[in-house]
Amino acid sequence: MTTPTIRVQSEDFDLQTEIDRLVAGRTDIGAVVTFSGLCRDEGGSLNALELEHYPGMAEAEMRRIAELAVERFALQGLTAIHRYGKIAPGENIVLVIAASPHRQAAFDGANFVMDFLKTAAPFWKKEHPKDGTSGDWVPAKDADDSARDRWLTPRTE
Amino acid sequence: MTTPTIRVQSEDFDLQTEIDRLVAGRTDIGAVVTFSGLCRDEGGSLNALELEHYPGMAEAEMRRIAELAVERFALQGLTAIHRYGKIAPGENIVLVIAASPHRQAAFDGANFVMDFLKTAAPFWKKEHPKDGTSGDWVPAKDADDSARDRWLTPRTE
Amino acid sequence: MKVKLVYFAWVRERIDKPEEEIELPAHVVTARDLLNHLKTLGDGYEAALQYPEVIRVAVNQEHVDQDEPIAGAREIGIFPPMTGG
Amino acid sequence: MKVKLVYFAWVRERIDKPEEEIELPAHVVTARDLLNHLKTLGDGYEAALQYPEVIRVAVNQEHVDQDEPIAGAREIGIFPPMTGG
Repeated sequence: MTTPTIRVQSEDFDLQTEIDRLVAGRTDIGAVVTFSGLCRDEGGSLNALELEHYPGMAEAEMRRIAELAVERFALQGLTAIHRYGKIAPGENIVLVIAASPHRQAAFDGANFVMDFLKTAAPFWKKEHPKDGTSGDWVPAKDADDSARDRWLTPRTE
Repeated sequence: MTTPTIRVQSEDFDLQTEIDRLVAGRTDIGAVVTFSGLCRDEGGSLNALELEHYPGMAEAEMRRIAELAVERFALQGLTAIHRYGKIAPGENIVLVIAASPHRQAAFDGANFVMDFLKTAAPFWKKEHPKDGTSGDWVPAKDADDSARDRWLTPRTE
Repeated sequence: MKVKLVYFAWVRERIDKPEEEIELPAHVVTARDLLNHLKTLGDGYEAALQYPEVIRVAVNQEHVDQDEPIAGAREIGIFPPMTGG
Repeated sequence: MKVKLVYFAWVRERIDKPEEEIELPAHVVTARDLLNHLKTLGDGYEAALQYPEVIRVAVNQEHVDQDEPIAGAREIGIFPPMTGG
């Protein structure tokens, strides 16, 4: 079975480099879908987000989710990278790459991994405002639970 | 409204470069989804695919589809690049990038563009086998029409 | 009416030219009429347009249904179902 | 039984330490029992665990429901709902 690539790192990543690693030397992959999540600053008041994680468990949860996706969508390759530490607006936070012979499985695989990663991987975001005040922890969103739960209902696809 | 970037070219593309162009200087984009379609060689018998296109109409159809997606999914950015000419197994054929504040719209936008691009953009693939024989034109797939048609049914999302 | 026809993929190969200008007979009103007219022009056309229902037509670089009139067309594209992406 | 507790995000900030080892009293059987026990250890714990139903617990780095027993745990993680991705 395909072994997912899982990394938790403070450095940024390069999408093309990560895709090249996944498809190198192969000619059986027809579709590659990537999701990258970026640090967003709606109001222009954010200096950075600080990403805290549970070392060891973060990698283990990401691997567990990735393996579920590989099996469910018969993926040929899966990469999941999550950054930690301070991340400025506009910078990358997370990357998921799913590869498959056909496009819908690649879309679904990447989408599935993101939905579970949001709700199960032990990462937390704290806001560091530009004004130097002590920022808030980003609250969890019910919408993220709903997005995850659609994968748990009986399959109609 | 967001103006999509549309290109039809023989050269390869670099995903990170294209994403950087899309998000450069912005801090309001939270989610970027890319789809890349690669030349696949199932049996090991393919020397290359040759992509023929209808110059002018190819760009126009891609732009029309891209603009539909930008409006329907409220995308912040959309790039669609399609290559033509001879493309070897493992190489890129097509790239779609969709950017949005939130992840589902980015997934849906890229998925929508691919489904319509497959069935409406005037490109045709011819196989060039390794054995030097004159290859076949790739037949259109009913599955591609079905994939497109799911966007035409009354919306339940 | 004179019109420029452009052919692609196996339609182009079978007709054995990428484009041509033809004079449209008066009885050719719709895209379907045009395909049926072209079929009478020789073996290559006959082979290319053997199953006209699968052929796609674009007038001035926009898809049209075969029952649409082609009056006013400057350029008509004739090609098989698309297989890009 | 001695167990290592690790705290994250605002749970860590309110308890004001990233980790500690504690001796578990005999009446602490489930993850929920543990949270209720910790709440009695001082103001920081009280503030961190004020709404124990929102708190997530991991035993040996795996998520558990609060009614699961924690016997045999070497490390217990206690943290708010995750907000990564």
